[in-house]
Amino acid sequence: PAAAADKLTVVLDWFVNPDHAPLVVAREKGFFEGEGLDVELVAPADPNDPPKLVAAKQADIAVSYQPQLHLQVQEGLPLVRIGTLVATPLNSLVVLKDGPVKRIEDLKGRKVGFSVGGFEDALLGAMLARHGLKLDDVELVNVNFSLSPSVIAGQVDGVIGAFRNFELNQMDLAGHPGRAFYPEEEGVPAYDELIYVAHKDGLARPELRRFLAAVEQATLWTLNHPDEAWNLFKATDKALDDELNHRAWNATLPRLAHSPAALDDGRYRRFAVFLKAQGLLKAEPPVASYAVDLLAEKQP
Amino acid sequence: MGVRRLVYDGTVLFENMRFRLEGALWTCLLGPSGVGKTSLLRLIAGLAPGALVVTDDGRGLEGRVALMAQQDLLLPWLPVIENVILGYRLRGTTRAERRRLRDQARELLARVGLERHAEALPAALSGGMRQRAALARTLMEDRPIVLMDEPFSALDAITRHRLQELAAGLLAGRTVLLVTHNPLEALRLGHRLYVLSGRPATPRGPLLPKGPPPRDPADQALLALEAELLRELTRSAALLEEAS
Amino acid sequence: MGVRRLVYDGTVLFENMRFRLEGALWTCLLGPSGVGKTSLLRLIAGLAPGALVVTDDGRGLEGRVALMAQQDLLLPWLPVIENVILGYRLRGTTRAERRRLRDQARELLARVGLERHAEALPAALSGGMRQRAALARTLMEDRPIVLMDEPFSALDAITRHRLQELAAGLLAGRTVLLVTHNPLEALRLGHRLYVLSGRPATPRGPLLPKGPPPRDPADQALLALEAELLRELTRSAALLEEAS
Amino acid sequence: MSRFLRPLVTAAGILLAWELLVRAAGLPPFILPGPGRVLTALAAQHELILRHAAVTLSEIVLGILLGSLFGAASAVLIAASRHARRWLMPLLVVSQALPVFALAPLLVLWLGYGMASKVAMAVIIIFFPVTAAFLDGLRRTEPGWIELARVMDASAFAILTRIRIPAALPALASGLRVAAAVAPIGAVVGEWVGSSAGLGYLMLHANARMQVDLMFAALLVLAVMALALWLAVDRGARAVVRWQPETLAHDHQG
Amino acid sequence: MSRFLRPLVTAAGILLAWELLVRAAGLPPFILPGPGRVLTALAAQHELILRHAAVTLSEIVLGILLGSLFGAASAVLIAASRHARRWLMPLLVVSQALPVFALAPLLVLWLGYGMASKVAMAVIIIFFPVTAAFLDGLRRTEPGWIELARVMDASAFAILTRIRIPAALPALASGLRVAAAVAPIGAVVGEWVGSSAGLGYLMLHANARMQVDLMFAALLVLAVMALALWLAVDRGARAVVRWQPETLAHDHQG
Ligand SMILES: Nc1ncnc2c1ncn2[C@@H]1O[C@H](COP(=O)(O)OP(=O)(O)OP(=O)(O)O)[C@@H](O)[C@H]1O
Ligand SMILES: Nc1ncnc2c1ncn2[C@@H]1O[C@H](COP(=O)(O)OP(=O)(O)OP(=O)(O)O)[C@@H](O)[C@H]1O
Ligand SMILES: [Mg+2]
Ligand SMILES: [Mg+2]
Repeated sequence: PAAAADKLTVVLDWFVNPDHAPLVVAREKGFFEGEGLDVELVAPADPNDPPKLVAAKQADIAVSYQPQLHLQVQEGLPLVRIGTLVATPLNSLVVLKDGPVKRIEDLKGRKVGFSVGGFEDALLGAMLARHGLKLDDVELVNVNFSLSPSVIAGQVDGVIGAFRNFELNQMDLAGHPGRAFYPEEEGVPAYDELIYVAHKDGLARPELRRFLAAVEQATLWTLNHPDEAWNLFKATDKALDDELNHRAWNATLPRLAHSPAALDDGRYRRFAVFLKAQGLLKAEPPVASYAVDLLAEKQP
Repeated sequence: MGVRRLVYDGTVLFENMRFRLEGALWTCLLGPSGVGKTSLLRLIAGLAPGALVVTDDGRGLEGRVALMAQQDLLLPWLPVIENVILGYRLRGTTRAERRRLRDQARELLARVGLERHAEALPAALSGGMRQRAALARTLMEDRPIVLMDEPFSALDAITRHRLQELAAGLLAGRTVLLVTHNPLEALRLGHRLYVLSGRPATPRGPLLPKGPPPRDPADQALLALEAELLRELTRSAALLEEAS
Repeated sequence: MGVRRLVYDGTVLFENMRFRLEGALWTCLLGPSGVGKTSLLRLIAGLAPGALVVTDDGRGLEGRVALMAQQDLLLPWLPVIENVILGYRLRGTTRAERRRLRDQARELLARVGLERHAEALPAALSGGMRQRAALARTLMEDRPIVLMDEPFSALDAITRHRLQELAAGLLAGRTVLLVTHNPLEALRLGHRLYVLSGRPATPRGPLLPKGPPPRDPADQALLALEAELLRELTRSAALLEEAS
Repeated sequence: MSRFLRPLVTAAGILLAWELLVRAAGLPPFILPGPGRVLTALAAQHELILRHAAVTLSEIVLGILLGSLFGAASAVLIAASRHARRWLMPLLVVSQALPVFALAPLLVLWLGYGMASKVAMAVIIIFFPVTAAFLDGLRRTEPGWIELARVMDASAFAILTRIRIPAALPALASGLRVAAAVAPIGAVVGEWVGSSAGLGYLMLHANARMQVDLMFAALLVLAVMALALWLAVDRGARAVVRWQPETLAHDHQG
Repeated sequence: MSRFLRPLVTAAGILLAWELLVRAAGLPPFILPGPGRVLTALAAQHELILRHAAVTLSEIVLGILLGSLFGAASAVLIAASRHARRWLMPLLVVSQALPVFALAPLLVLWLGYGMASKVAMAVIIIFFPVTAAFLDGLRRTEPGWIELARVMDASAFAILTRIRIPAALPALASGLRVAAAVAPIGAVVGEWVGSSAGLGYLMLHANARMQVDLMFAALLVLAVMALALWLAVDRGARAVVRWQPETLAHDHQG
């Protein structure tokens, strides 16, 4: 009965999109209800707000990015990763398939667009270093609102920060297929693109565990019934019902964390080391202080 | 009252000048254009600094002065009648009182020949009509001390004559300072006539026409005084000439 | 000229009215406040629609009229002297020509007694001084047809007398329409005197004072005319009364 | 030309100019689609767009109401007291320099995710032109009127409310015109504070998904709202200050 | 109090109020850091901030110059011709409703990633208050002056340039004040069009990296710039229209 359900506010990283499949499905299929949760999904326009809001106890859970988590923790935000939504990087360096850039080396002296995310320079720097280039061998331009248009229109030769499940399909549909270079293949340690973070002080709350359980159910159900899930998903907002979202949906499913609560702390340590090497982190706090597997500990 | 000094960009208008308004009498102030009549009026009204105004009863002038400036200063967004009761609107009145005041104002407007324009906006009035509205506003104030700067200048001979009577009647027994350019007007209405002259300016006079105002300008005695007044004015004009 | 009709919110000011300005003569227009003098002036100047102005030589009035309105209309951001040559500034002049014009203007200002205020802004002038500046601006225009609406109303007797002379001199031989409230002024300066009366208004007259202006008001013949003029004005005022 | 036909002709003319621009500059549709494509998208998605438009419209209306109110009030306050002028004015000026992403978390923290925080953001954008214009009007009251009022023993308050403020209404009106013009963008920016509805949201979303036609369809609707609002305020303002003479002949006609 | 001490005292007062607000509301530093933290960040990173500030400052100055120019010009154009009024005005109004992300690609396409596109965006934001205020001023010329000029056979052009425009300068001034206040945000928004320098960019970047102290340090600098600019324009404007009487006693003093 929803009346007795515990209220839970989840701030997404951005407007609802196929990345959020498990959350939407869990809500639509009633998995949250089943766990006695009344979950409200809030969609901000600025991906930087959700962690702040959780840290300020304005929301219970935020969808954020692993790389940002490291920085947030360093800046003193009382946040802890409690689960994973998308278990691979989505971020990638994209160029025109039939453009002049065939290999990363070809970027030398060219323009690379990015949309301020905070650590594009770090990613790109690592990828370039792999091929004997330095950051100042390329010209970085902030193209904010128009990643794919700027590369399609040839205003830049490549963009970093493009999501492989979206921008690639987007360019395909626009008739200008792109080629992606994947950070994890170019010297950047693999990381979780999308994670769930909660406030340090609230970790004992049982709602969080029930939330993760519901999300896991939803993920598996989605994997088992992809088309049903898609119909369910697109029905929630007419704006979502188009070719691009459908393709993105299919491109995203395999990347969903099949075991959302599970924590691979090696992955977090490695990435912390990487960020430190890039000069973005001053220290490497113990992973346990900012990432946990709530379901691992035995229930109190 | 006394003025320490009033200086406008370099020109000293008044210096240690004293000027007395006799209570309950009409004082008329004449003088060549630009000599300082309006400035003196403003000093008395407390609109320009530098004047020391002393009253016989020792009380201040607040709440006792009505001023009719050289410009009509009608508020363009208020109908004539509201402009007439402006003083009361500004000081605040009850709705009932205001209704009473409007009737009073309408009567006054009738007497200055504007009854049919009570509801018109000032923009719809002719120059003389605006001046009459301003006069009505001043009389409406019903103050013991009344300062008027050329209140009839935009009126034709007949209307002016009628309004002079009106003012003389309503303001009988008040302390009035009337700035005017018209010697006959001064002789007709004033008890004490001064000519402001020189730079720094001093009021010369007073001339004291006989008999109670309003007087008949045709009167011989007055004509004599008029000649004197004109002489005085000519001298004063000449003085101002050489001063500038 | 002829006016088909001029209506201001319901009141018919003029209806099929004809009025002729004799060339090279001063026509004076009197009449009670609010009868329509200014409106008539504006009609002639082409500032209000409804008038049909015909000239003897058949040419239009463009470029031949100078107007002095009831308000001085000095531009507050221009020094007096620039206000005086405003017409030329608006029509465009070479820098050299402008220098010449300024000298001319300065001379004119001297004659209206404002030489020392040539560089002052209008805000620094007294009412009468502003009017004199406006007069200088009008005379500066040097046009064959001159329309003046109470040009001397804010001036003291002496100054007014001097400026009447000045105007009479400078505008001798021009076609002048002078709206005035002062019968003596009309008698002193005008060749043809009309009294505007009634509603709709018609010009009554003309009275034709003898001799070349400026005349001496003391003259007996004039005094007779004055009496007549006053009678006419009284009638006209009465008419306007009952009209409203 | 009838005053009803007129705007239509103008609109048609502008659409035409738009089409020509797109063709002449050879703009790719993912940067600026022609009116044809946009109108098609509008027709296809109209109920989606209208649903979001309704939200934005209410934000706009609320924004301009509160904005004008707050703007006028602060102007009067500043005109009334030099302390207000000294302490409040700097804050108002600085408020115009704050970017949305710096304010958003604060607003959400204080006002939550609902309408309130969005409208607050819109108000911050809308009020300033009103304050500035009205304040200037309050400053420029004809001195003669003030002096007259002083001689009439009017209190400073009476002078403010019965002379300064009415005399400054034309200035207020011109402030309101600007406010009307910036209100739509104010609402859109407000929606960035966090919302899942409204044209601002729709456009941002469509833009990120390269549904450029949809984005411009939404923008077209927003533009129409902006124009309508501006015209309404313009008419209204003029009606209020009728006593203020206007001297541009063609302003009197539609 | 000396006119040099005054602003300092005000500034101190405002910083204090800020500190109190933060404490009273118990705001976490990652939402609104107190002045202490911000000033520390400012001190620590000053050359970084100043480098970006220089960029933004030049954008602001360019933006307000071009914006005022364009704004005044369009106002005059509209006042001069009813055609301009009919065709141009709607475009100007709509221009205020265009969100940056819709315009950005166009601007970049036409003007590239240089200064030009940012300044263009800033100008679009800055010019409108100038146009609106100046246009209203041009409309309200004292009719008597126009009539006098007509009788003097002044051309429409002469009336515009020698009477309407000078008479409307006070209105232009109040438009410029608003322009000065919105210029900084205009520059910041301009930087979203795509740049890798300037306070706007720095703030975005710091925000993304959760360096909230740095973000607010940059914001503080922006705010100071905004105030300085506004004061300068305010003084300047008043000097230009000296003939316009002001009747708020305390406006004459600093
Ligand atoms: N703009 C206007 N709107 C409405 N009525 C007007 C307007 N201007 C003048 N009137 C009316 O027209 C009549 C004549 O006005 P006009 O100014 O011509 O009078 P006048 O003879 O010049 O009076 P005065 O001697 O007082 O200047 C007046 O009754 C006035 O109310
Ligand atoms: N605001 C001002 N600034 C500078 N000078 C001024 C100002 N007001 C008046 N004056 C000067 O003071 C002198 C007297 O002005 P005032 O108005 O008192 O003359 P007036 O006697 O009233 O003249 P009029 O009969 O023409 O009204 C004039 O020479 C004028 O130039
Ligand atoms: Mg005077
Ligand atoms: Mg008149």
